[in-house]
Amino acid sequence: MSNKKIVSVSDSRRKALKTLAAGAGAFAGMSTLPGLVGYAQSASSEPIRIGFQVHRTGIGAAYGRWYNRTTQAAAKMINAAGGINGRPVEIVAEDDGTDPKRGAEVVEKFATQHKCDIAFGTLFSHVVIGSAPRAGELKLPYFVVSEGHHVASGMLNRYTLQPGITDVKSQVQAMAPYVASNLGKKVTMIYPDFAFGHDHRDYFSAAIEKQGGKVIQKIAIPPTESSFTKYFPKIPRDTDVIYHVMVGPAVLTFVKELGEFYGPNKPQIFGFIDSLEAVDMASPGLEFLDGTYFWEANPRYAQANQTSHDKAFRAAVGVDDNGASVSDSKDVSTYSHMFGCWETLYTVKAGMEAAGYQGPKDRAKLIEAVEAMSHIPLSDEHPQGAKIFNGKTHQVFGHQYITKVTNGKLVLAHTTSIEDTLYPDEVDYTKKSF
Amino acid sequence: MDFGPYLLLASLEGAVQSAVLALTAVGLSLVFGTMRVVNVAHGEFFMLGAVLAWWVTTFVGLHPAVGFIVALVVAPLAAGVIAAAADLTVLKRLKYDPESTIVATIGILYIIQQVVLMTYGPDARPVQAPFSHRFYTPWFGYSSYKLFVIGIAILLLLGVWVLMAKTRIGLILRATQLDREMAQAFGIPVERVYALVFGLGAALAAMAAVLIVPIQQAHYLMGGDPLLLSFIVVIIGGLGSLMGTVVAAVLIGMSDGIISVFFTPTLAKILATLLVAFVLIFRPNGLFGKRSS
Amino acid sequence: MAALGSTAPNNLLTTQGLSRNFGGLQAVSNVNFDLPEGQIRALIGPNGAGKTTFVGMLCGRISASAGRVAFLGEDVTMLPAHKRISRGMAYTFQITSIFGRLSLRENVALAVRRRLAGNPDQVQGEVENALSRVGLLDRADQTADDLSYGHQRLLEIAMGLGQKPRLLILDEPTQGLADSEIADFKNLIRSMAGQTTILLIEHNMDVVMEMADFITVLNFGEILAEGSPEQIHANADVQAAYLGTG
Amino acid sequence: MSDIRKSLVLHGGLIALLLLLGFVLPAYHHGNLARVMVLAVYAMGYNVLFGYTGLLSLGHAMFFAAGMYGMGLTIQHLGFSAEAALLTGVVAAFVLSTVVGLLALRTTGVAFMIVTLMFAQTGYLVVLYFGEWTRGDEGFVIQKASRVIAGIDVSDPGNRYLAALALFAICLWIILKLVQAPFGKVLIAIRENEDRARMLGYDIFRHKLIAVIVSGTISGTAGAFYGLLFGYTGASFATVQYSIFPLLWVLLGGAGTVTGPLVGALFMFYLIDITSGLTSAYMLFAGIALVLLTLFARQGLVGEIRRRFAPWLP
Repeated sequence: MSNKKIVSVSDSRRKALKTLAAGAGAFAGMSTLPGLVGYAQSASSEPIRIGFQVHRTGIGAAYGRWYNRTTQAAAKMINAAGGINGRPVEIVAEDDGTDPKRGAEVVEKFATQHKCDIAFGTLFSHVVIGSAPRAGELKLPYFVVSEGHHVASGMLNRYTLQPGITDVKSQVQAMAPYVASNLGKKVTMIYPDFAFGHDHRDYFSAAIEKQGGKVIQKIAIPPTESSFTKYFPKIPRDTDVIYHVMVGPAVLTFVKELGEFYGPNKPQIFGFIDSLEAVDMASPGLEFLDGTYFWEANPRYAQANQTSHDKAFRAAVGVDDNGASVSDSKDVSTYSHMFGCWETLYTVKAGMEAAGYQGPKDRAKLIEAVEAMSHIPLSDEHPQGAKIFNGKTHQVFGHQYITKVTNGKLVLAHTTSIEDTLYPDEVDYTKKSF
Repeated sequence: MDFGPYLLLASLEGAVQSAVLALTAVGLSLVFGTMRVVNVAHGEFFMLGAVLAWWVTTFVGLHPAVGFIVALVVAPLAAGVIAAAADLTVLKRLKYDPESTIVATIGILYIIQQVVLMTYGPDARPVQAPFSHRFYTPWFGYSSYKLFVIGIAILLLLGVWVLMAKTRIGLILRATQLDREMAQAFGIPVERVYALVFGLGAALAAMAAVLIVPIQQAHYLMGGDPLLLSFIVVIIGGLGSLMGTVVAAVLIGMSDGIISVFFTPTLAKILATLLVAFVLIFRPNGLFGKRSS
Repeated sequence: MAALGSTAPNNLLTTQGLSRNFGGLQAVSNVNFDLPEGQIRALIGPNGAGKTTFVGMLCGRISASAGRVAFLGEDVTMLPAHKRISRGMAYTFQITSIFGRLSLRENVALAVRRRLAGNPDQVQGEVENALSRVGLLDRADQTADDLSYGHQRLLEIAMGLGQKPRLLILDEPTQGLADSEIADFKNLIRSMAGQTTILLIEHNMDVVMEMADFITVLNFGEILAEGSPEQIHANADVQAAYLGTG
Repeated sequence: MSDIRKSLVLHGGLIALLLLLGFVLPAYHHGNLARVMVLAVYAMGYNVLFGYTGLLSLGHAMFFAAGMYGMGLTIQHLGFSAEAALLTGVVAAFVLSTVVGLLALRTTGVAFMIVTLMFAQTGYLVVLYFGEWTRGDEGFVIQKASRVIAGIDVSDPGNRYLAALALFAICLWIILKLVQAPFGKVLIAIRENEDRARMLGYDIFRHKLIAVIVSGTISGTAGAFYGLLFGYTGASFATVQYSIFPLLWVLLGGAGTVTGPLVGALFMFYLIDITSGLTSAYMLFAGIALVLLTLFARQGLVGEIRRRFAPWLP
C-alpha cells in the first residue's frame, strides 16, 4: 500500500494540529473537528485523497479485485491528464472485508485519519448501508458503485450518491418488456434469499405484470447453500422462462447444476450476469448455457458495434476482447460492474472542477455540483453509455444490455433505452440539510 | 415435478451430502475419540484439500481424471502432514488440555485460512471432474460423478473401519482411546499415535474435499459449513463413536435433502437447524452416545 | 442407643427398601437403615459392597431405583441433592474434591455462605473457626492445589464443618493419610461428637473400632450385620465376608 | 489496602481515564474507542457465562442481534422513541436468553456449544426469512432523527463517546458487584468444580440459568446500543463470526477478569486495524496471537497480570 506512505509524510504535523484542536474543541464536542482539519488542509496544494473502500476479502473479493484495477487505471488516466483542479489524485485503499461493521470503521478512517476528501467505490449493499450513516455524520461525500436501490429509495443521506451505475430497480424493470415479448410470459424466479434477491423478486414481478406476464414461482435460495439441485424440481413444468440471479462463491455450482438438471430440453433461461461475473464462460459444464440470455450493464465481450470509448476503457484497465485480464485469460473481469468505478471517478472530477473544490470545507459545494448534473454523454469518461443523473434521488440511469450466449460468447441482442429504466422519484435529497 | 421423482432427486442429493459429510465427520470423530480434542480447524483441512486439489489438477494438466487421482493421493497426504506438524508444535505442548486446544485450533483455523487467502487468493476456482457424464431420467438429468462420489466415500469409510477394527494400528488407536496411561505403560508411543491420529483426521477431511470440489468450487472460506455440519454429526452420533457418526451423517444429510422437498428453502434450513438443537437438548449425549457423559 | 431396625422418632435418617441397580447389576438391594441423632456410625464392607452407592442415594448424588429415604422425619427420596444438603446433610467425597484454584478461605467460605449469605462478618468468623479446627488456619490464603494430599482431605472436612450439618457423611476420610494425620483426624471427630451425627465410610479398622458407636456392615449391596464394634468384631459372617473377598 | 478498595480504585481510575481520553484523543481513535467500549460490553456479557461460569457458548450473536433488532425494528416500523426502542431491545434479549437458557442448559460441554450455535444459526436465518421487515443481510439505517437519547443527539461523536462510556461504566459496575457478591462466587465455584458446588447445597441449574440471562441481556444491551449509536442494523451481526468474536476478545483479554474483555476487544481492534494495512490476510495475525497466547499466556493478558502480580484482580 504505497499510497499510504505518501499520506504519512505530512501526517505528523497535522496530527499535532488536530490534537490541539481536539483539546480546544473538546467541550464544544468533537464534531467541530472536521472543519478545523479542513482549514489545515485546504491551504496546501497536496493530492486530492480519495478513500477507496474495497472488498479485498470476504464474498465480494472477486469484484473488489477488479474494482481496484479499474479505479487505479482511472486515477492514472486522470493524473496523466493533469489531475483535478491541477492537483493529483491519490487513491487510499482500505479493505472492508465485505462487512458492514468494518465498512463503517473504514469510512471513519478515511475521514479522520487519512484525511480523505471523499470516500468511494463500495459495491455490496449491506456495506453501503452500514457505512453511509457514518459518512453522513462525518460530512464525507460517499460515492458508491453498488447498483443497489438504497440510494434512490431515500434510506441514506445527502452525502451519499450513486452517479456511476444504474440501480437494480431500473435494471430489472428495463428487462421485463424484452423478456415478456421475446422469451415468454410465465416466469420462474430463482434468487438468493436476501435483500438483493428480494429487490429482483419485487421489481421484476411488478414489471412483468405490466407486460401481461406473470411470475408463477419464486424460489429464494438461502445464502448459506452450496448445492442447488434439490431446489430445481420446484420449477413448474409450464415455466416459459427461468429468471436467475445469484451471487457469491457458489455461482458456478448453481449454473452447472441447472444445466445438469435440464440437459438439452430446457425452457428459456434469462439470467443476470451476476450469476457469472468473474466466471469464465468456457468453464466445464457451462456448454448448456448456449442460447440463453443475460442482462449485462456493459457487454463483457467486445461487440461488433464496439465504440472507441469501450476500446480505450479495456486498454486502460487491461481487459481483452473476451473480458478477461490481458495478462491471464483465466482471470475474468466483473465487466458489468467495474466500469462504475471509472465513470464515478470522472463524475467526481467534473463535480470538483465545477465546484472549484479546494478541500474538505468545499464538500457541500461538491455535492451540490454533482446534484446539478443531468445529461452525461457517451465518452471516454463514460464508456458504458450515455446517462441521465437525477440530482434529487442521487441516482444515475443508463442503457442496459441483453446478450445471448452464442458459441460460448455473449453477443448483444438488445439495448434498452434510458427511458426504460426511469421510475418516479422516491426522495428529494436536495431538500435535506448538509 | 411429480412427488415421486422429486423425492428421488432430493434423496440422491441427500446421499451425496451424507457421503462427504460422513467422511469429514469421521475424521473429526476419530480425533475427538482418541485425543479428546475438539479440533475447530477441521473445516480448514477440508478447505485445504479442495485448494490443493485445484493446484494439483492445474499443475498436472493432463486428462482431468489423472489430475483427480493424483489429487486424491497428494492432497490428503499434504493436509495430514500439516496437521501432524501442528499437533507436534502446538497441541502437544498444550498437553491436550481441552479448553486451550479449542483456542489453539481456532488460531490454527485462521492461520491456515489466511495463508490460503494470501497464496491462492479470494476466488472460487473450479476443478474439472474426472469424467463429465450425465444421465437422464424421464424427469431430470443427473451427474454420474455425484453417484461416483457416493461410491468412493463408502469405500473409504470401509477402509477406515478395516483400519480401526482389523489392523494393529487400529488396535493401538483403540487402546490409546480407552486409557492413555495404560497404553503408555504398555509401551505405546502415545505422542506419535496422537500426531498420527490428528494427521489422519485431517487427511479424511481433505479427501472428502477432493471428492466434492469438482461439484463445488475451491474457496478459502469454504471450511465453515463442513466444520459446523461435522460438529453436529459427531455430537448427534455420540462423541467418539465412529458408527454413530456415520449413521448421524446419513440422517443429517438425508433430512437436509428431504426437508427441502416440503418447505421453502430457507424455512427448511431453519427447521433442519432447530431439529439438531432439539435432538441434543433431549438426547444430550447424542442418539447413540452412552448415558453418562 | 437405637435397637436394630427400629424407626424410633429420634432417628435422624431412615431408609426403607433402598435399592439401586446399574443395568442388571444390583449395587444396593433393599436396605433398611436407621441412624439416630448424635451417633457416630461407621459403614464398612469389602470393596464393591455398595457403600458409596448407598451414601450417594442418601445425599442425592445417585437416584434410588426403589425404596425411600427419610431425613429429619421427612421423605426426601424425590429431592435433588442440593435440597437435601440445605436441609442439613454434608458429604465429603471419597476422591478429594475441592476448588483447587481458589484459596482455602474461599473453599470453606463457599460452604459457610449458603447458610449465612446475609452477613459477611459472621461468615469470616465461621470460616476461620472451621479452618482452625482442622489446623489449616495458618494456610488460609494459600491456593488449595498447593496443599499436600493429607491437608486437602482435611480441607474437605473443614468444608463439611463449615456447613454446620445435622448429618456429616465422610467417605473414606483417612484414605491416604499419614498416621500422625490420622491421629489428628480422630481428635477432630471426637470434638464433633455430640454436635453432629456422623456417618463414616472407612476401611481403616482401627479408626472404625476406636471411633464408631455403632457399625453397619454392607456386603453385596445388602446389610450383612449391624452392632457395636465389639459385636461386629466377634461376628463370624463379617470375618468370612472380609476373608472371602480379601 | 483491602482488595475491594484496590479494585474500586483500579476500575474507578479506568473510567476516569476513559473519560479523559474522550477529550484528548484524535478523532479517529476517539471514534474507535467509542466502538470498542460498546463491543467490550458485549464481551463482558459473554464473559459472565464463559469466564466466570465456565459455559462456552457459540451463539451469543443471537443475543447481540436480539438487542439490535429489538431496538431497530421498533424504531423502523413502530416509530418508537430511542429510549423505548432501547428498552425493547434489552427486553428482547432478556426473553430470548431466558428461553435459550431453559432449553440449552439441559446439555453441557460440547453439546451446549452446539445447541447455542444452532439456536444462533436459526436466529440468523429467521432474520433473512423475514426480509420484508428486516431487509435481510442488507439491513437498514437508523435515521439520524431517531438517534436522540433524552434530548442528546448520539450521532454527534462527542455525545456518542460519552453514551458509550456511560454504558460501559454501568455494565462494569454491575459485573463488578456481581462477581464480588456471593452469587458470583458460586458461579466461579460451578466453573471450578460443579459437583462439589452441588454437594455444598447450591442449586446449580438456577445459578447457571441466571448466568445465561445476565450474560445474554448484557450482550443484547450492547447490541441495542451499537445499532443506535452507529445507526445501522443488519444481519451480519447475527452470523457465527459475531459469536466467535466475544470469545476471542475474552480469551485475549483474560477469561474471568472484569477488565479483560475491554483489553481484548481493544487489542483485537487495533491488531486488525493496523495489520489490514500490511496485508489483506490480516486475520492471520489474530490466529498467530491466539496460538502464542495458548502457548505462553494461557490466561490472557489481564489473566496473566493477575496470576503474576495482582492476585486480587476480580
